[in-house]
Amino acid sequence: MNKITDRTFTGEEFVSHRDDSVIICRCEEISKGEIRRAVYDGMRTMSEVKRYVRAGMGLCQGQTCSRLVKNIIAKELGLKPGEVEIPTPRSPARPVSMEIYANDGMKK
Amino acid sequence: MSKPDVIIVGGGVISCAIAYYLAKAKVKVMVLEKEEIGDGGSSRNGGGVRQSARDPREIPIAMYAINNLWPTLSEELGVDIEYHKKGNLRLGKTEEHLRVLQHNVNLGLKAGLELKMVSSAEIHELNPYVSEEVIGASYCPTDGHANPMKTTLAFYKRARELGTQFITGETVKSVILKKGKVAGVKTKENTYEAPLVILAAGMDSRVIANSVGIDIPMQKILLEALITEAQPIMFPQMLGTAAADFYGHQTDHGSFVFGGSTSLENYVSDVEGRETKSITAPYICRAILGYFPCLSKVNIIRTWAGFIDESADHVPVLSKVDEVPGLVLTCGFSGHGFGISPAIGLLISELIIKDKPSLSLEAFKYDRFKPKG
Amino acid sequence: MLMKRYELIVIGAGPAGLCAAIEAAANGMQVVVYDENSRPGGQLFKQIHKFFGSKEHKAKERGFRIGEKLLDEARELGVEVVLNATVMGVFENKEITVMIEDRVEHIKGNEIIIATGASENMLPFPGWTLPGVIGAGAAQTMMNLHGIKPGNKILMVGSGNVGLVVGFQLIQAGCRLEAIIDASPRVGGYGVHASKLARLGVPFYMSNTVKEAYGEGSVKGVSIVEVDKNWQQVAGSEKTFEVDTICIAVGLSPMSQLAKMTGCIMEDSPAKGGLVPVCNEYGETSIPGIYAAGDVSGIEEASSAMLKGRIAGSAISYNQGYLEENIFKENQAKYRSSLEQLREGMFGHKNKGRTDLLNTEEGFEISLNLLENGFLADVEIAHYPGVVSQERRKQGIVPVIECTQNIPCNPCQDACEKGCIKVGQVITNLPIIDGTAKCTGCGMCVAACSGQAIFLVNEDYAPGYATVGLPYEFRPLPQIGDKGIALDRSGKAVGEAEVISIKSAKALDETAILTIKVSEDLSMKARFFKSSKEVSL
Amino acid sequence: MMRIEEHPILKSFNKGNLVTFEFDGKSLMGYQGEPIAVALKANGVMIHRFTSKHQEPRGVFCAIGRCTDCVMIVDGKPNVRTCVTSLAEGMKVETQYGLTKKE
Repeated sequence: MNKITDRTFTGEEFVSHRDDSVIICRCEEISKGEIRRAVYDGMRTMSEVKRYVRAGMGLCQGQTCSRLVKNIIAKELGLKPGEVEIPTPRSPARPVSMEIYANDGMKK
Repeated sequence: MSKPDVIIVGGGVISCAIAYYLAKAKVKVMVLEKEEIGDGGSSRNGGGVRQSARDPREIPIAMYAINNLWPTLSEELGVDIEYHKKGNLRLGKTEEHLRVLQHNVNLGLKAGLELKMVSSAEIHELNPYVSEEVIGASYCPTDGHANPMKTTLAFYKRARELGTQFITGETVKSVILKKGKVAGVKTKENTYEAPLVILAAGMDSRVIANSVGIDIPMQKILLEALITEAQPIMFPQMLGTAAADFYGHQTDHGSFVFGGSTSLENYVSDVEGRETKSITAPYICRAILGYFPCLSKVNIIRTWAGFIDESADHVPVLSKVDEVPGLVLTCGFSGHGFGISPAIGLLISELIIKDKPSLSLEAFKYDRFKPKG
Repeated sequence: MLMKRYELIVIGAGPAGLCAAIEAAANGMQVVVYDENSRPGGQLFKQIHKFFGSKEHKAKERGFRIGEKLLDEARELGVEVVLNATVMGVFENKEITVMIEDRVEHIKGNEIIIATGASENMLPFPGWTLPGVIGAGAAQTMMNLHGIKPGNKILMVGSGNVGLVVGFQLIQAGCRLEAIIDASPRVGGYGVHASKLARLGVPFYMSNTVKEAYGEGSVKGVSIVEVDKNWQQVAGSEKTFEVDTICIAVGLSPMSQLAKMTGCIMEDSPAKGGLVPVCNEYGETSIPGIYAAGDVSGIEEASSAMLKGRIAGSAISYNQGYLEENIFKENQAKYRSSLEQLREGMFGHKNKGRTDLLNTEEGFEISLNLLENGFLADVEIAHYPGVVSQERRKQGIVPVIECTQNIPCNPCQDACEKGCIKVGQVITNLPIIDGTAKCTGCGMCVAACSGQAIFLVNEDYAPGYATVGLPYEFRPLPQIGDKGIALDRSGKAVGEAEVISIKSAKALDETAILTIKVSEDLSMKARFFKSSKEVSL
Repeated sequence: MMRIEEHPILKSFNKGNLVTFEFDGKSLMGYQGEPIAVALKANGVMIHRFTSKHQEPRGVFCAIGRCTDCVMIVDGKPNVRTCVTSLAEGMKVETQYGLTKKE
C-alpha cells in the first residue's frame, strides 16, 4: 500500500470512450466518464475520486459501486484492482437516524 | 526531472494551495505526501470559511481570503468548490452563552469585522429551523462555507496541471542541511534536493523540524465529524455554538456535515489510528438536536475522525526559520486552517518569492512560544 | 461506560456465523449472534436446492432446511440469536454498537467473529438502472422468501452457480427464463446445474454480454451482443429479447466493510473474490480476538462457510479455556480435512477460474458441449463411468448418471442400498455404476442427486418402448397417463411420451420422480417431460 | 399475477393478514409484515422513485437493504428502504422525486 507514485501531469489530452455515459454510482448518478475524468485530473485512489466526484459517497455508501469504481480507476492507471487504495468504511454500517443516535447513552 | 526550487512536505489543502500559487508564479515545486492527497484534516473538517470567532491575529488573514480569494476560487481552479458566503450563526441558549458571544463580537469589531449580536426573532428570520431554546446568536454575514475535499483536490489538480510534481507514498523523515542551509529532505527510501523546504504536514511537521533542531509546541487531537443523508436545501449558514458542542452546515448536495467534541479527545488510547469512538456520534447528535430538533429523523450515513495539529496558542506557525535558512514552517493550524487556506497559499508564496507577503506574518513566527508569567 | 459483555459476539447469522456460535456454545461459551435481517440463516433461507458434498457437509439437504436445523441447534445450546439487529460499527477494545429497533446498544466481546458473508458484484451497462434490472440475490429473496415472482420474462446474466441455480428457481417459481448469457466462452458453474436448465429449453449464449436494457419506466427488453477474446463487442452480432426482468449474477465479493473497520490487515485477493482480512488458519485476523469466518474471508460455497465457522468457533473455545487441547486438535483436524474435501475438484480452490481443463482427474474427457451450450451431446454420454452399456440397459432398469465433472459430492453412493453406485473415498470422483448390482428402481439416487443428473433407464420395458425415470421439481405435477412430449438434453422435443408413474414420497424431499414411456430409441435422449396440457414452461 | 400460488419446494408462503395501504393516493392491498416493496410488486408497481440529477426511474435492485435504490416516502419520511421495511395497515407510501414528493 502507499506505493511511491509520481503523479506528474503528462499533458496528454483526455480521451472520451463510447461507454462514458453509463452510470456507475447509482446513488449519486456518477458516470464512468466522470470517474475517468477524475482520474485524468489526478485522482488516483478511491477516496480521492470519491471526494472529487462523489462516486460511492451516496446513501448506500459505495456498497454497490465500490468494486466498479476501483476497476475503472485501475484500468485508467494501468494497475491491478488490488493496487488501488480503498477508503476505510465508517460506522454506521447502515443509515441510522440522529434521533436513535441521540438516545444512545441517555436511558438505561 | 530537474531539481525543484521548493519542496513542500505534506499533501493537504495548505500544501496544495501553496503549490498552486507558487506554480502560478512559475516556481518549480515538488510536493511529497505520505498517504494520498488531502488525507488529513483537509478532507475531514467541517468546511467553515469563517472570520468570526477567530484569534484577532488570524482575522486579517481570514478577511483577506474572503475578500480577495474565495469568491473567485471555483472559477480560477476550474472546479466548483461549493463556496457560499451566506453568514455564520453562532448560537447561544443561556445568558452565559450570550456573554461569550458578545466577547467574540467585541474582538471581531475591533479587528474591523462586520459582526453583530442577533435576537431570537432575527435568528428565526435567517434560519427558521433553529430551536426556540436558542435565545441569541452572533452573526457574521460575510462568513460562509465551502467543500474542503473539493477545494483541496482542486488546488491539487490545478497545481499539477501547472507543472507541480506531486509524489505520494513518500514519508519525509528529515530535512537535509548543506553548509548550514537547507538542501532537501530525506524520506524513508529516497533523498530529494531543493534549496527551500516548506513543512506543511500537520503534526508530522514537528517531527521533521526536530531533525534540524527546531521544535514547535503542538499536539495531536482526534476530532470527529459526521454526515447525513441528503435533505432538501434548508439553510445556507455556517453554524457554531457558544457552548462549542457542535458546528457544521448543509452542503450543496443536501447532506449536513456536523462536527463536535466530547472533551475526552485529548485522552484517546490510540495516537496513530483515526478510529471513531462509539460515544462521540451520539454526543454530537444530541448537541445538534438540541438546536435543530427538526433533524431528528435524518439519517447519519457516515462518521469519521481526523487529527488536528493544535499549537500552544491555537494559531498557526507561518514562518521562515532564521537559523535554518531555507526552512519554512506552515503548521499548527489548530483545526481552523481550511477557511484561511487560500490566503495561506498566497501569502507563503509571496513570502518565498519576494520575502514580503501582502499581509504581515510577524504574529505567526515560530519562536513566539514563551513560558507563562 | 458499563457495557454488556459476552464471551463471544458473532456478527451474521448465516451458515458460518451459526456454526461458529453452535461450536462455541456446545463447548460451554456464552454466545450472542446479531443479524440485520428479520430471518436468520443468511443466504441459506433463500437456497431451496439440495446441497452438494457428503453427509458430514449436509449434502442432499436443501439450504433452507439446513438453516432451520442450525437455528434450532443454536437455540437449544442457549445461543442468543438477535434478529433485526444491525451492527453499526466495531470499535476499539472489541466493542460493537448494534441498532435494535430504535435503540443503540454497546456490547463488548472477549472475542468477536465477523461472519457478514458476501455481496453481489454488479455489471454496469446502458439501462442497468431501470427498474427490472435486479441482482440474482434480489430475485431469490423475492421468490423464495416473500413468494413473489421478480418478473415474468427474464434474462439471466452470468452462468456461474448463482446464475444457474437462481435461473432454475425462477422457473420453479413460475417465471419464464428466456436465456442465460455470459461473457465467458464457457459455463462457469457446475455442468449439472446448467443441464437442468438446458433440458428445459433455456438457451445459453456464451461469449455474450448485455449491450443495453431498454424501456420507458421499466425494462421492456434487452439486447445482447457477442464479445471477442479481448472482451470487445462484435458489431452486428446483437440479439434482442423481450423481457421485463434482467437478473445479474456475475459473482460475489466478500462483504468485508466491518472487518476493515476494525483496522485489521486486509488483502485484495482475486482468488478469494476481493478484499478480505488476512487470517491465520483459525480465521483470526491481525487483531487478536477478532476472527472472520465464511464468505467474508473468501468466497466459497455455504458448506465451506459452515466448516470455517466451526473452525473459528472451536479455536475460540480453546483460547477461552473451554476446550482441552487434545479435543481441540482432534476437532480442527476433522473440520480441516472436511473443508479440504470441499475444496477439491474442478471448481475447488486450485482450479478456481480455470477454463482450460480438458480432462477429469480420472482422465475422462470433459464435455466441451456442456461447457459451451450447457448440455452433454448425445455422442459424449457413453464416455462416462455413470453410464452403463446398452447391453446392460437392455437387461432392465439401471441408473444413468450424467455426472461428468469433478465436484465434491457423493450422496448418490449412500442413496443406493444395493451398491449400484460407487464414488469412493475421493468424493470428487465421478460416480461409477456397477452394472452387476441389482437396481430395484427405487429412485432414491435420483432424488439424492443435488445436480438432478441421475435418470433411471429401462430398455427392457416393452417391445419398442423404454422408460426413463427423471427428477421433477415443478408444480403442478403431471398425472399418470398424461401424454406429452419428451425433451432431450438441449430442451428439443424428440418424441411422444406418456407418464406411467409418479413417485413423490417424503424421503424424496420434494423431488418427484416421473417415469415416462418413450420410444426405445429415445431412452438415452429423453431427459424431460412436457405435458401437452402445459402451454409453456 | 406476481404472487407464487403453489411452489414445488416451499409449498405456500405464510403471510400475515391482508391489509390496505395507500400508494400515491390509490388504495392497494398487501400482506401485513411483508416488505413494502413486495406488496408494491404484487400490485405491479415498478417505479419507486425518480433520481435527483437525471430524474430517472428506479425500483428494487438488491432487495436486501443495501443498495438504497428502492427508497420511497413512507408515512411522510423520505429515503425509506422499502425492501426491508414491513408493510402495515394504513401505511402511506409515495413515489419519491429526488429527495421529496412530486412538486
